[in-house]
Amino acid sequence: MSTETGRESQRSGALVDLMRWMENLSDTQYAYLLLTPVFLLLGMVALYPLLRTFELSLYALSVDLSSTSFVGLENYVELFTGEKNRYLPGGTTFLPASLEFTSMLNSALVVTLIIAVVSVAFETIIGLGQALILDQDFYGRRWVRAAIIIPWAVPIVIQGMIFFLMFNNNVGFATPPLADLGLLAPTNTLNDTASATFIIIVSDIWKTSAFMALLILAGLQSIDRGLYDVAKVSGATKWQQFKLITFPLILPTIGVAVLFRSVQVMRIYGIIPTVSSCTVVPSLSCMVVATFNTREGVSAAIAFVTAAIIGIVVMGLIVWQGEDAI
Amino acid sequence: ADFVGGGDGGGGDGGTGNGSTGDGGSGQATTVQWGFDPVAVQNNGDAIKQALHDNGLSQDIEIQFVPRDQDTGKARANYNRLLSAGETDPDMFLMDNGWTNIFIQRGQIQNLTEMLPEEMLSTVDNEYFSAFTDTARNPQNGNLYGVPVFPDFPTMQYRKDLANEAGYNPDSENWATEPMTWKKWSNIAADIYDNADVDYGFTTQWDIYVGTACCTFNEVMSSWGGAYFGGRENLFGPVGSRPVTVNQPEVINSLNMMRKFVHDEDFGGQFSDYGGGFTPTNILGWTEESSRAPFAEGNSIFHRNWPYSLALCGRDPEETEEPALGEDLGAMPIPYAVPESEAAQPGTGGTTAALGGWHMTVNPNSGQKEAVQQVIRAAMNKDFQLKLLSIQGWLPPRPELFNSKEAKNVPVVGRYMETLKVAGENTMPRPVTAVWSNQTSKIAQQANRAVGQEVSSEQAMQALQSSLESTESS
Amino acid sequence: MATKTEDSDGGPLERWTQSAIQNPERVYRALFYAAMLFFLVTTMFPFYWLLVLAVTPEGNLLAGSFLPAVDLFGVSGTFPLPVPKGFNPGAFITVFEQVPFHLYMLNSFALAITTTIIVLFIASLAGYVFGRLRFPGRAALMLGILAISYFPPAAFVIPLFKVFAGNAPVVIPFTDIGLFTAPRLLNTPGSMVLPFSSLFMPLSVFILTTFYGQIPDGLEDAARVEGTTRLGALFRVIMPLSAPGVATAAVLTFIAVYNEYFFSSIMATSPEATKWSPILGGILSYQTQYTTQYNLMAAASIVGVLPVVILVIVAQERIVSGLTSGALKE
Amino acid sequence: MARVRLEHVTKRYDDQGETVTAVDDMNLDVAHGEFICFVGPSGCGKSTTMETIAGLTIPTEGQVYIGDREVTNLPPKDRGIAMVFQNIALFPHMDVYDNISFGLRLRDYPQDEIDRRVERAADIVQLEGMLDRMPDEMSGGQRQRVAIARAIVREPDVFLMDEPLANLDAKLKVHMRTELQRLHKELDTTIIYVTHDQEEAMTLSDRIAVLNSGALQQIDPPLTCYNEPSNLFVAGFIGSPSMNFVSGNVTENAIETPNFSLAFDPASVEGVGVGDELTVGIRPEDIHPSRERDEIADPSSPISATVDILEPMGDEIFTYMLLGEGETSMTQEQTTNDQLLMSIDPDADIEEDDDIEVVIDRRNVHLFDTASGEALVHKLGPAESGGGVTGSEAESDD
Amino acid sequence: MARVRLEHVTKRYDDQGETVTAVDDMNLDVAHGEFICFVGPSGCGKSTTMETIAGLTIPTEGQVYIGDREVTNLPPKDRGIAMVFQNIALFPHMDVYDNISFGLRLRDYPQDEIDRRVERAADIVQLEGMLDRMPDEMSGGQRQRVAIARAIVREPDVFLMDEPLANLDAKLKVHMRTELQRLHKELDTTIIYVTHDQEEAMTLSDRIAVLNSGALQQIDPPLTCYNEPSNLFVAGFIGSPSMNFVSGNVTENAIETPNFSLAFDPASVEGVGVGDELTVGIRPEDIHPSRERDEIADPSSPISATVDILEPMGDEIFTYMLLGEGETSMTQEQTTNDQLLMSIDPDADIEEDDDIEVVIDRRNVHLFDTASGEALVHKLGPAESGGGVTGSEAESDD
Ligand SMILES: Nc1ncnc2c1ncn2[C@@H]1O[C@H](COP(=O)(O)OP(=O)(O)OP(=O)(O)O)[C@@H](O)[C@H]1O
Ligand SMILES: Nc1ncnc2c1ncn2[C@@H]1O[C@H](COP(=O)(O)OP(=O)(O)OP(=O)(O)O)[C@@H](O)[C@H]1O
Ligand SMILES: [Mg+2]
Ligand SMILES: [Mg+2]
Repeated sequence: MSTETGRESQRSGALVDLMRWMENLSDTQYAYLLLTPVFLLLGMVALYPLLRTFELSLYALSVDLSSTSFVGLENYVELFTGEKNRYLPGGTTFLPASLEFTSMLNSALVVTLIIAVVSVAFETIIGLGQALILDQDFYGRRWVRAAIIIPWAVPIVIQGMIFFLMFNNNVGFATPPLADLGLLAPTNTLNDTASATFIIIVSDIWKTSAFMALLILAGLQSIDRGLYDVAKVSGATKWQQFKLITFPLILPTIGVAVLFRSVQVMRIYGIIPTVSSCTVVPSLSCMVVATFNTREGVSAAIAFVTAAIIGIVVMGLIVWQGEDAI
Repeated sequence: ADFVGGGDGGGGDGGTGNGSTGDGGSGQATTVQWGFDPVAVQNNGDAIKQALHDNGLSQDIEIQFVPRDQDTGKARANYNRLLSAGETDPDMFLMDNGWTNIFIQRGQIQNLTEMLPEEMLSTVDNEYFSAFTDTARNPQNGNLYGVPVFPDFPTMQYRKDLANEAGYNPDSENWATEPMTWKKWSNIAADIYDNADVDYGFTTQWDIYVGTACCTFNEVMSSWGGAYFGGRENLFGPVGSRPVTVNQPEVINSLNMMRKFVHDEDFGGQFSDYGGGFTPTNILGWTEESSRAPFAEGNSIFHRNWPYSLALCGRDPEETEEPALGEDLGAMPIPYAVPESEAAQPGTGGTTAALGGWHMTVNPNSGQKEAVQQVIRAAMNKDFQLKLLSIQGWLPPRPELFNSKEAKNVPVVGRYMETLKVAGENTMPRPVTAVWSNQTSKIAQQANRAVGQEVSSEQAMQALQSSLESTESS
Repeated sequence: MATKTEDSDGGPLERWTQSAIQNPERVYRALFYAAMLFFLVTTMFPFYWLLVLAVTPEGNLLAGSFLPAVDLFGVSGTFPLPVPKGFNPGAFITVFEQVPFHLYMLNSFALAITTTIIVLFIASLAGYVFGRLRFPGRAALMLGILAISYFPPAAFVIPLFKVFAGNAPVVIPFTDIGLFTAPRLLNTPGSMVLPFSSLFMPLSVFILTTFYGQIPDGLEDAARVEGTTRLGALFRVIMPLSAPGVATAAVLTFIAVYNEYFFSSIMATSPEATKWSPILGGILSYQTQYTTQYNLMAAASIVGVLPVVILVIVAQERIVSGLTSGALKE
Repeated sequence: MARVRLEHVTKRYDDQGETVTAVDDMNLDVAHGEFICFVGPSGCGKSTTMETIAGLTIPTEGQVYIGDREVTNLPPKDRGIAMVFQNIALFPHMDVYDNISFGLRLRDYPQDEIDRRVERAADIVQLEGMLDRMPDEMSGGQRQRVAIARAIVREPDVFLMDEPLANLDAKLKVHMRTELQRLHKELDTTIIYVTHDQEEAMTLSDRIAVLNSGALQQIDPPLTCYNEPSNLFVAGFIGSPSMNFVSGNVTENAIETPNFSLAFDPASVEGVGVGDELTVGIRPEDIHPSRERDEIADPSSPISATVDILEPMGDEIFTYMLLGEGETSMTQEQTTNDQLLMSIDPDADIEEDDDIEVVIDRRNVHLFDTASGEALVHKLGPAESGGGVTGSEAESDD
Repeated sequence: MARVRLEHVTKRYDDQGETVTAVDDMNLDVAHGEFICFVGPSGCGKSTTMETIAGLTIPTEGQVYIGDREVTNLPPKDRGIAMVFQNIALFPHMDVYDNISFGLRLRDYPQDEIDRRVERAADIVQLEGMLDRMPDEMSGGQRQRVAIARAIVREPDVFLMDEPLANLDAKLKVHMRTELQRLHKELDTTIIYVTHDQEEAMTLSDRIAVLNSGALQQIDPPLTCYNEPSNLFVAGFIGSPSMNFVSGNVTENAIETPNFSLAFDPASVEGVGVGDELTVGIRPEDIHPSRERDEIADPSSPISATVDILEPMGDEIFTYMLLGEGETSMTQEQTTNDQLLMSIDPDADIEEDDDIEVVIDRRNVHLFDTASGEALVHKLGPAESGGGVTGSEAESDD
């Protein structure tokens, strides 16, 4: 009897039994055991409401708002046939009415996708650049790091206020120079879909590049520095070290960051009404909120369709990034 | 239900543990919770409570104001959620006339015709601004669901000093109570604008937001004899069977007139005898505050806004750090294009002030309707209404009070009671129905696009016509 | 002489170029500082603008340009940088006078810390499972968790509100069969922390999965032989070694909750600090029906952001560089 | 008590469709208190076997017993083992003290007990004064010593050590070896030890287990493995430099190899007949210059050879010799039929390219069945009739 | 061309206030094409020196030259070196092929050239057929071989190898050794090599550099280091088992140690006077049982001893003997004045506890200044007058 075994048995019996029982589970059983808290929480606070909301999406409100009736998938069907467009703000349509530029910009789906693609692309590049800089050792790094992260800490309403006032036509100073460059409409800027979308994208990039930077930085810091020694001796230039060591090793982190940014940005909402309005920049989430108080069924249907569209985009990303992205 | 002592204990179901239910007999204080304007609560909450007690509310009944969200849309969503979750608190609400109707349609609030005694109901019927009260009725059967607390209607505000400099005499010409035509007004505006060193001749709100649909566009259109749904009688429905009348000459003319003001367009001579070009394109992005700021600074001649703007801009510049005009501020009813008699749509024409304001409504789940009724009774007291005018600047819901000495003695706003009374008598409520919230953004967007010269007024109204028709159909 | 002239002819730029060619490190360094400066300016400028707004007196906010006209030696133009119109640092005090802003901040802090702890704990378990175990259904479950974040938050809110109101029983979806009545959670932290935890969970699960998956098996093996359970190895070895990832997940979650408003504005039935309304509820209360006190909102958000910045600076102490260096002899 | 048994343990890995069998039907019985060394070529499954015993790998088939318990599915922490990992696996976020005391702290030992034990372990591995270093501030050997200290501080029933001394210098290795032996005695533990260092295996172990391709080849005391290897693999693997192998044919009274023959009576060994192909194995130290033949009890007849390469090692010289017309080859890697490697004293005066005569110590000649690799004989009987010049017939000793 | 020079190289680390001097004023000149082995105790600065040469560490002081260039501040990639790292450090996200071809791909070699070289390198390290494995699917030895292949595939001017064979079994080690030698010849490169395996150092290197505490102790051909160690440290470090050290006092005609004396003429060595304290060093293989004294050219007088422990190693037996009344000690770790370790043939018939007589080969007796550790003499002159029983006077050879 070694001292060790002696000590083991002194511990309280039930706990030891529990621990032993846990340790003896197979990988699969163990996995499901550890996942129980997640699924309990998600089941209670996410799955249940989603099912209820889905239930809601199968009902339609009568014209006078006083009663609801079961309509099956009609809300979904009508969303795609365009009949629900009347409940959307302004001239917004769900799908583009035609392939013309203006009707594309009236489509919630198209606008959302444009914002998503442009924002995520720029955020990834900028975030990567910021992370690479923060990964260096230099004097005052912690301050630069804090500075780069600040935008992420600004609440969306304030972010909206900052950019709204920057382009506001009373006091804003940013419109004229950018209008001179042809990037923005010189008047009624914030009610011009293209201009407002541009501004919203810029503000989104400003705020969320930090998200990318933070995540990628963490990825960078988890790389075994010894590998760089090998690479250096093998003759890798800085660029090659980045391309062959750093990049592949942070790729999983970038993958997670891009995935989540895509998901987040496809649900973009808060910044839109503060800078412009959902009528001008119709995002999918805007449509959910716009119909939320009056047409719950439609709102629920749009929410589910939004989720499905995001799901498709995510599947696309995963396939594109390769299987082990998951 | 009591929130003060018991934290969240008990809450909705029964609440026997709290001992605060029942009707406040045996000396036990009853607390009535009232969802209320947050700024008013913050600035004058205690004074308002005191005023209620001074006006006959029993000391056994304690008022607790529950500040709502600042944003009226969020407040509405919040009340919607509370009511559909069967919450018993708050017992009563302050509801925007812009959406009270929706709660009525959904049957979410207490029918006061069934709850209040006849004597109170008839007071409302007889003494209140009827157009305003109508926004708290069920249009189908006329039942009352809310008692007006204060109405809100805009005026055309202006720099009296600049008018005087340009050789006009507002006082003697009776601008304050005598509505003028848009033609006359625009020529005056253009004239003063040419003579004054200001950037803007006229500031108003024409952003893509609910205010354009409910109010600024609605006023201009009505003053041209136009209407969204074929005149006043169709304002509150019936949805689906009323006509949509935006693609009509009078509506298009009203938009063209705005374009004249902004861009100095002539439309083949139709507006050649109007003044124009004195209004900035900025109005396309302006809401109340952004349009008021230049005016308050003295950088604009005319400004369309609500009474709060009178209260702020009319302050003595010596006594406030913020920009103000003091006695230089004048007010007049909103100009018009066609008199009521010539209006194409029934009930329109003449000077028109959009109608805003708030009602008090009752939570049907409330367990203490007796006490609620007492609160309403106290709040309907004229003295209370005058008190609100003086401490909070809220206009009384009774026209008669506009003439009262007390009203006229209220600082700043008191000076403009005459004008406000004219406005109050010529209000145009927004057409609040079940589909109104789907319509506002469509209206605002097209109005904005037309005045922004993105499309012609005809095109804009044609587009609006068809999208409104689709929202009207079931 | 000739060489000398050539030298001076070249000027500093040419000389710098010359030395740069000989010593590319200097070019890297220069590029590096240029890039850093660029990022600093672009990220800090809007924040500077926020500061300008905060100290500008309220009445001046919406009138007149923030770009002052300058008249220098006869050349007139506008100064290209916005500067405050007037100076009123009092806004930073007013924010506390007008509403109990500190209470809103405390609420946000409490909510954010609680949520972060819950999320880190539960997501760590999931991250361990997904990152280090192979089992059937793994990919599907991960996608399932991810799918939660596809939904606009509005999709959760109504049913949750009804449940947390505790007035009516929770029913089985698609039926009217009531199960039980949940305790009333409205206006308590519970009604906010629960949804926050589940909505911000997926991100943390994914981050931690990635980081935990990268810790070499050898270290977990060593810990287990030393006497930890598998869970013990997670919390004693894998988690500390993933410190950069864990800290990042924590910071992201904390900030997200700290600034969250959608759920909290609903679960707090009115925007009062006593009903656990968070910091944004406080900031938004500077808006009134018609007026918006942008200066107070700006000041309040600066005040609100500062703790987060401090947190980040403190947290990065924990983000120690290259922790796995030399972990294994491979 | 801490007897360790493996029964039919097999471990397979799936490597992109292909199956790699790391351990193949291993049966092993280690007595309590025994010191067993695993040796075998790289990749033969030593580490995998250790991991199976430790519980880090669940065998695909078979059972593991420690003491009286079956532990096949028991978690590592409940097996009463401590392990030194081949890849060292220090916790990079802990300093040396924390690394060493990790297991003790987990078990809530009192602080002074922990301090005492850590100090002692640090002392044994000569790391005093480095207790507050972080792993990445240490040299390779220092890290390895921390790993050893982390294991010994625990005083478990069974030690598993996977090449624990690989990064240490000769001197320290000798020191550590002694300390391990002392620990083994003191703690009365079972030790299973992987090493590729023959000297280590020889000096430390009670028995050596020779593995190849996941299968156990021989498990015997060190000298038995050295002197009586059970097959060609073990014979070639144990001993450095390696045994010389020459293929030969059995004739009536001798084994004929291409370049020499050894007197042999086929009848003396069961299963060997005239005409069989055998492999003759002779260790380098069993070949001697002819002038030493008197000192050898049973020398073979002299064989002439040419010295190809001399490799002085300090205390001995490896002499590569070519037989017949063999090609020059500068390696000792794979002796062919034409090459012999002889190990001689450093003061023998032999030069490269010398033509010399050597004799073989017949008492240490091994014969293997070429086809199966099985060992047939570890010692030739006294030569009755010599092929070529016959040496004096000595009596067989032992 | 690829001469490597270190001039006054010093490297210090700051470890929480304390300064660790890893390399201390190192001067080294490695000729083009030379094969140098660094040996020394764990933590003595071998790896750090290698890193300085590779450019991974910038020395605190001093200069590094490769070829004719000063490279002290040059990045590693411009130094024309390849390195095998002690910690192996394979890229975890690349398979074996990609790991090995890494350096070639960086230099844009044509694909078929890369394939050819990778194949060849994989062949050398015996990893054919594993090219598509990932590092975490391989055994310790296999990983190390990948690391070696990654370096040799590059064919650089200078190879730096930090314990490249530490995890390989004896057989593979021998194979790798031969391959390295072949490469060294073929590529005509300079190789700097760290090992703790004496056999490796002996067989591979042109010169051995012995380091201790960051300072160079001796740099000489292997046999010189073995036979003529420049100081006590080198003498004790080189050779396994280690040299016996016995302290002694110089008398008029002998060195008196506590248990025996050796005839010695103090006048024959400069700087040694009667009464001086010296340390006598004798390697285990230079002690012989008395019966072999005839074979020794210049034996000492016999010394009686008791056999304490026999440690059979297969090809030799380590015999621990006690002199005088020495205490039993079962280690060879630190021989005291009362202990001697002798290495004998495995067939010598000596048993534990036997009382025996041994003689010392005077030609290989080393004397060191006890105080400074400096070597004085590596061979005693012919004994003119014996202390005790004197052996026959032989002439000194060479
Ligand atoms: N980053 C560091 N900080 C502090 N001390 C260090 C650091 N790196 C190495 N050292 C110390 O420097 C000394 C030399 O280390 P080095 O790695 O060169 O030894 P080595 O000769 O290679 O040893 P080994 O044979 O054990 O690998 C050691 O004592 C080590 O502890
Ligand atoms: N995860 C894995 N996937 C596929 N094959 C594996 C894996 N792990 C080990 N192997 C293979 O199993 C065999 C046995 O490996 P093991 O580590 O037990 O060897 P070893 O005897 O310890 O060798 P070494 O002396 O080189 O450390 C090797 O051929 C190895 O390539
Ligand atoms: Mg191994
Ligand atoms: Mg080293």
